[in-house]
Amino acid sequence: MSAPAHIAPSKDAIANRAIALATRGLSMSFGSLVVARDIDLNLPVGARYALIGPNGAGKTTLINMMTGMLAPNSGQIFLGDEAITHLEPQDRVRRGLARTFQINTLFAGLNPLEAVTLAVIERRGIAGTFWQNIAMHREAIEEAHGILVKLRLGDCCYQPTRELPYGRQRLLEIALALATKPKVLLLDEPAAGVPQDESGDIFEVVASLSDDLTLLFIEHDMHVVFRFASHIIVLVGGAVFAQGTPAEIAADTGVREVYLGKRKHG
Amino acid sequence: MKRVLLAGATLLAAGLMAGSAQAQGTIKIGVVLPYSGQFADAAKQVDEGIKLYMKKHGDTVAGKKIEIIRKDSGGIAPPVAKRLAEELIVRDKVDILAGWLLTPNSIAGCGVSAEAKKVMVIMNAATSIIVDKSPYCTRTSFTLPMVTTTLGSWAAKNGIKKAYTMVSDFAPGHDAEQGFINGFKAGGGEIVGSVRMAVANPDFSAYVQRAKDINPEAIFVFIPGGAQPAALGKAFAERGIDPKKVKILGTGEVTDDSALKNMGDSALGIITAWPYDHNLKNKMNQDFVAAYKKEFGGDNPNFFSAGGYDGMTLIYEGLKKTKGDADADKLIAAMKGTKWTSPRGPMMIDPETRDVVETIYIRRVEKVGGKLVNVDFNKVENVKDPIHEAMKKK
Amino acid sequence: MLPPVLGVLFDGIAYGMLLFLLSVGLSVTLGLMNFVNLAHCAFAMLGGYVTVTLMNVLHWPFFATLPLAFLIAAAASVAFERTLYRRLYRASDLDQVLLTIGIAFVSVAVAAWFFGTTQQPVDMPAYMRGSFNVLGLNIAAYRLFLVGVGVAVTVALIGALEYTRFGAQVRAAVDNQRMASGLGINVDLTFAITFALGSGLAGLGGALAIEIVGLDPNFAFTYLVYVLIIVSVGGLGSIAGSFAAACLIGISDIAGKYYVPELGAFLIYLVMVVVLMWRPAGLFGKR
Amino acid sequence: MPASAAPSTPQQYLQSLSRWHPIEIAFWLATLTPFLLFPTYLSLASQIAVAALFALSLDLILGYAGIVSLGHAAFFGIGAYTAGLFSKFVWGEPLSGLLVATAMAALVGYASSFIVARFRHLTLIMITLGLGLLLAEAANSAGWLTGGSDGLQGVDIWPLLGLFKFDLYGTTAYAYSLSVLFVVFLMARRLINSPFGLALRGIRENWVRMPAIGADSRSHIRKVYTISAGVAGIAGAVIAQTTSTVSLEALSFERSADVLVMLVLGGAGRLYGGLVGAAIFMIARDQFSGIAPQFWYFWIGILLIAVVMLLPNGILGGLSKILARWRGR
Repeated sequence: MSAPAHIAPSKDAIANRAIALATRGLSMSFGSLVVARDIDLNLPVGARYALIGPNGAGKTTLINMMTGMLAPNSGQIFLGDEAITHLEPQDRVRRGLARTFQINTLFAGLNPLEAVTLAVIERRGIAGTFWQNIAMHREAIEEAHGILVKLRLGDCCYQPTRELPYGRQRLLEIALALATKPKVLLLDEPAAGVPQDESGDIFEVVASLSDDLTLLFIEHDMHVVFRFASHIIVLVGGAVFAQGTPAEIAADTGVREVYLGKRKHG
Repeated sequence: MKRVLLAGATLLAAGLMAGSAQAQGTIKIGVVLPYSGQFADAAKQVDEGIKLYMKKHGDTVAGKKIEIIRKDSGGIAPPVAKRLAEELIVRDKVDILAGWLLTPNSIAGCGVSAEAKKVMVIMNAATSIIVDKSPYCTRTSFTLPMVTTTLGSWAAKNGIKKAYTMVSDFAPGHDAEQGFINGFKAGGGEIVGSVRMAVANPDFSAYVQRAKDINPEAIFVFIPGGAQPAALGKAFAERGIDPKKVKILGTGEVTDDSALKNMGDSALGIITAWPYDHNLKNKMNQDFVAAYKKEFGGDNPNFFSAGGYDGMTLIYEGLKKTKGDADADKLIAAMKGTKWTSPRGPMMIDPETRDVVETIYIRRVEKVGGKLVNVDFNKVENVKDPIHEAMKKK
Repeated sequence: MLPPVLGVLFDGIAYGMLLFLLSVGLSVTLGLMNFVNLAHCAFAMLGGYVTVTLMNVLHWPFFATLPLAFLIAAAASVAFERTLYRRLYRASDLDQVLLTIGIAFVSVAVAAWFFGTTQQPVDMPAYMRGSFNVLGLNIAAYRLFLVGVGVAVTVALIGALEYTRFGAQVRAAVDNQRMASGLGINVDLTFAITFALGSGLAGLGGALAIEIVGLDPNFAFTYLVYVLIIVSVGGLGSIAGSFAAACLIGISDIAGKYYVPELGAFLIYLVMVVVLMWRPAGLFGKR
Repeated sequence: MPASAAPSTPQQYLQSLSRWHPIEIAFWLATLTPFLLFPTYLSLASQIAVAALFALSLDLILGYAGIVSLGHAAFFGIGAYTAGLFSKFVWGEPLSGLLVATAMAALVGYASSFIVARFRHLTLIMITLGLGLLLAEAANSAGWLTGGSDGLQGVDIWPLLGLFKFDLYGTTAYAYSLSVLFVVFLMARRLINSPFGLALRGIRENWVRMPAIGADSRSHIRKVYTISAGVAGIAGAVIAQTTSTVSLEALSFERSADVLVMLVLGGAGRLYGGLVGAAIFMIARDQFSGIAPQFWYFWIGILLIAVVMLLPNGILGGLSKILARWRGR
């Protein structure tokens, strides 16, 4: 299905803003299963994009391709003006493209302070220093602590990660990504598995992030999506089915039929 | 951790006390052998040689009580062997170091013998140079070149013109190969090919096939004792190399009792050179074999046991001459030139080199009374280590 | 007349089958159950001693002892599995290594205690000792027999593990214990049987190996490296992989010793390193 | 532990983690006791120190970065042969020999780290094993250099600092190995508490997450592998110098396997794990083989089985768990 999306991106909204992350013709398949079909996206600086679509639509795969954990069969990825299609994952992170994971991918034996400090020292390029005590690097430690406080993890930052409540672990996912000082942050279901009454807290944190940060998040809860997203991308069968403002998406009959009408996700 | 250390400490302290409670009239002999691991069987046989001698001749000589302290070096491990030798001297206060199955361990032991001024009796390790490493070191086994050079010249003298050699690719193999080639060429023989075989090698078929392709008149083999001789013998049989047609020449390990049992009739006709076999027909040996079998459950003694037995003979004879004085200078002086009769025949310690001088027997595997035995049909007397002989000439 | 290279191939495959029979059991336990059993060769050694004892003490014929070598090794392994191994199914690999090395140490000492440190003799029937000539090639009877057993074991195992209900149960139990027991699979029993199968095969391999490599108490360690090589080169849990790896290693070892004996000692390790660098999961590995 | 420390700032908290514990000080004081209490056990103590050093080097890669190696003896052997050859062909001064041996082992470690960093799990174990065995075979073949299976001849080590001869009692040997062990331990301790140490723990805890926080795990692994190889080389050099012997056994599979057993026995991933494991293994072996030279395998085996069953994650891992439970009550 290479037909144009039902709704063209509202050009005036993004025309005068620089593009933070873009993809061109991104395609990938596992054998006969097509997981990405000619995906073209433009994420302007500071945008809050939601990526929605039914299970198996290829949302996580798209994030994996953007961050370099999967290699697309064809197409290109740009971070700002730079083509990053063939960079290693860590090199993309260093250029400002960070992500979180749908399933907690944390350092179980480290405590949040150690984990976030690790991310900070990696960014600062001092992680190879083996002749100094880590406590010498006060700025890095205080930066890490600052991130934890901001994400409301300050009171449990000395507790081993594996002992933290699940909701706290989800926040730590975000804290680790923020410690890399990203320009673009890809959040893969940040509130996955969190009870509904707590998931609001996580998105409050997300919403409070700096305006310069470009966000793309995957989320199933439409209330959350409509509340926090400035733009929505609908992915179906590995292709962009529609994209636009929440109002435009809500009004779109195609989306309603194909996606919203059929599936109401809780 | 502390508690563990303390527990260890008490254990160790107990050991110390035992060590210092030394009777005046005792001579202690520290025996270092690889009692565990790959060479455990050989070590056991050397040890049984020691035990049998002491059983027969009592544990006192020249008015001194002989006490044996055994240490396990656990395979090839020179640092361990050296440490054990040091501990035997500083902690157990031994007067003589003995045992020594493996060359690298023996060389490490020699360092201790030289520094501590203690006589060291090598009961097996067969590399020529070992005895040069300490002025107090002597040997009652044999050296590989003694055996293989003798075999090489015997082969050349007895109508074999062309031979192929197969040896394990490690230092003793190289010594054996060189010894055979020296003896064989000196007698006018020609080497038509050589192969060095991987040391860790469960399957000989490829090497044997190579030898067979060349179809030599004779094949000389050297491999370490243990599992390999049987495997090699079987490979010969399997490839249809008949020792009656192609002469297979080797050292005694190849036709050791346990190897013969595994090879079966395919071993018939293999010719080996060796300083000892339980089949030797002298009265002393027959008594030795009978006593050994009685004592240790039916197996025949072999060259390991003979090395241990004669090592003890040398120690006893030396102590008799010094009247029980184990001072290294006196004892080694007494041991030099010592002659005695062993189950393997007349023996002597070369006064110049401190190395052993003995008879090398040429034997052929034959069936006697339904059993495979090494029947000696020729011998060379008073064989000295050819490497030391060559060094003397220089 | 056939060219000698065929003879080399045959000898290589026969040697490979020896390695295969020793290691296939580990492929089952390590590959399917994810249990690092470094005592594998201790069970092989047990099989060897069963055969030697039956032959030398009770004068059984060689072939009659083989089923017992399998059964006794399997039975002994179940005893260990029930008492020790099962407690470590979820422990770290390193703890499994420590336990099984400990068991191997004990087995060496116990074997030395009961059987002494000497090489154990086996008296093969005469027709197994010889060889016959096929168009100029020298085919050793025992090696032909080894190839036969190797192929039979491969076919039987692939059949049992991939095409039977038991095989499906094993795979289910390994993938997800909780779900498997939810489906009514007796996970405990399945694991015990799988383990017994792996160790029984080791026992059989040990019994068959004596004729070529001999048997002494150090057996539990001597062949461990070879066994690990076959399993890793073949790919974890793949019977066909182990078979292919054994052939590859056997042929390259024999061919190396025959054509370039200078490399004789290196080749087996070189082949392993090269294969693993090319295919890190092994020839037939999935992960 | 963290809660009880109650630090006022995050920096002070991290500082407190690397503070010396009284037990540590007691441990190092205890290592001096053999000089006074067991003067005839100094040779053994020296070899325990070397084994501890070797186990510490393996701990750096296995315990802290999760890289299991069954070929670590390669670097031990390179250190031993370099030190031996240096004394034979250059001079016998031990400290310079130690430095050269360390550099050589680290250099080879660096070269092989490019291979090692590409693999994980069983493949990694088998590749390290294969490379180790290849090196051992090469050393056997290169008899002209190494002396082959007879061992290297002509190793001649001068007195330490020109004053202290390596004597029969092992006094100099133990003083030397213990000092080297202590200095290397201090460096390892610093490394573990450094930013790099934190990155290594990150690799061990979650290999997948590391690239997502911008970390290049492979370059970390190359670095720690090089360091670990250098430390293994130090251990090999010390054994060569204190015993004046070098043989193929230094490169053997058994040595690689033994050090792994010692480390796991003591507790991998703990600075003292290798030290405690080496001490217990070697003392137990010495005592058991004193009782029954032929059957000490049995008792060592029982010891290993008992430790796994009673103290999972090694002696230190198990003890700390028991201690934590006891405190929690």
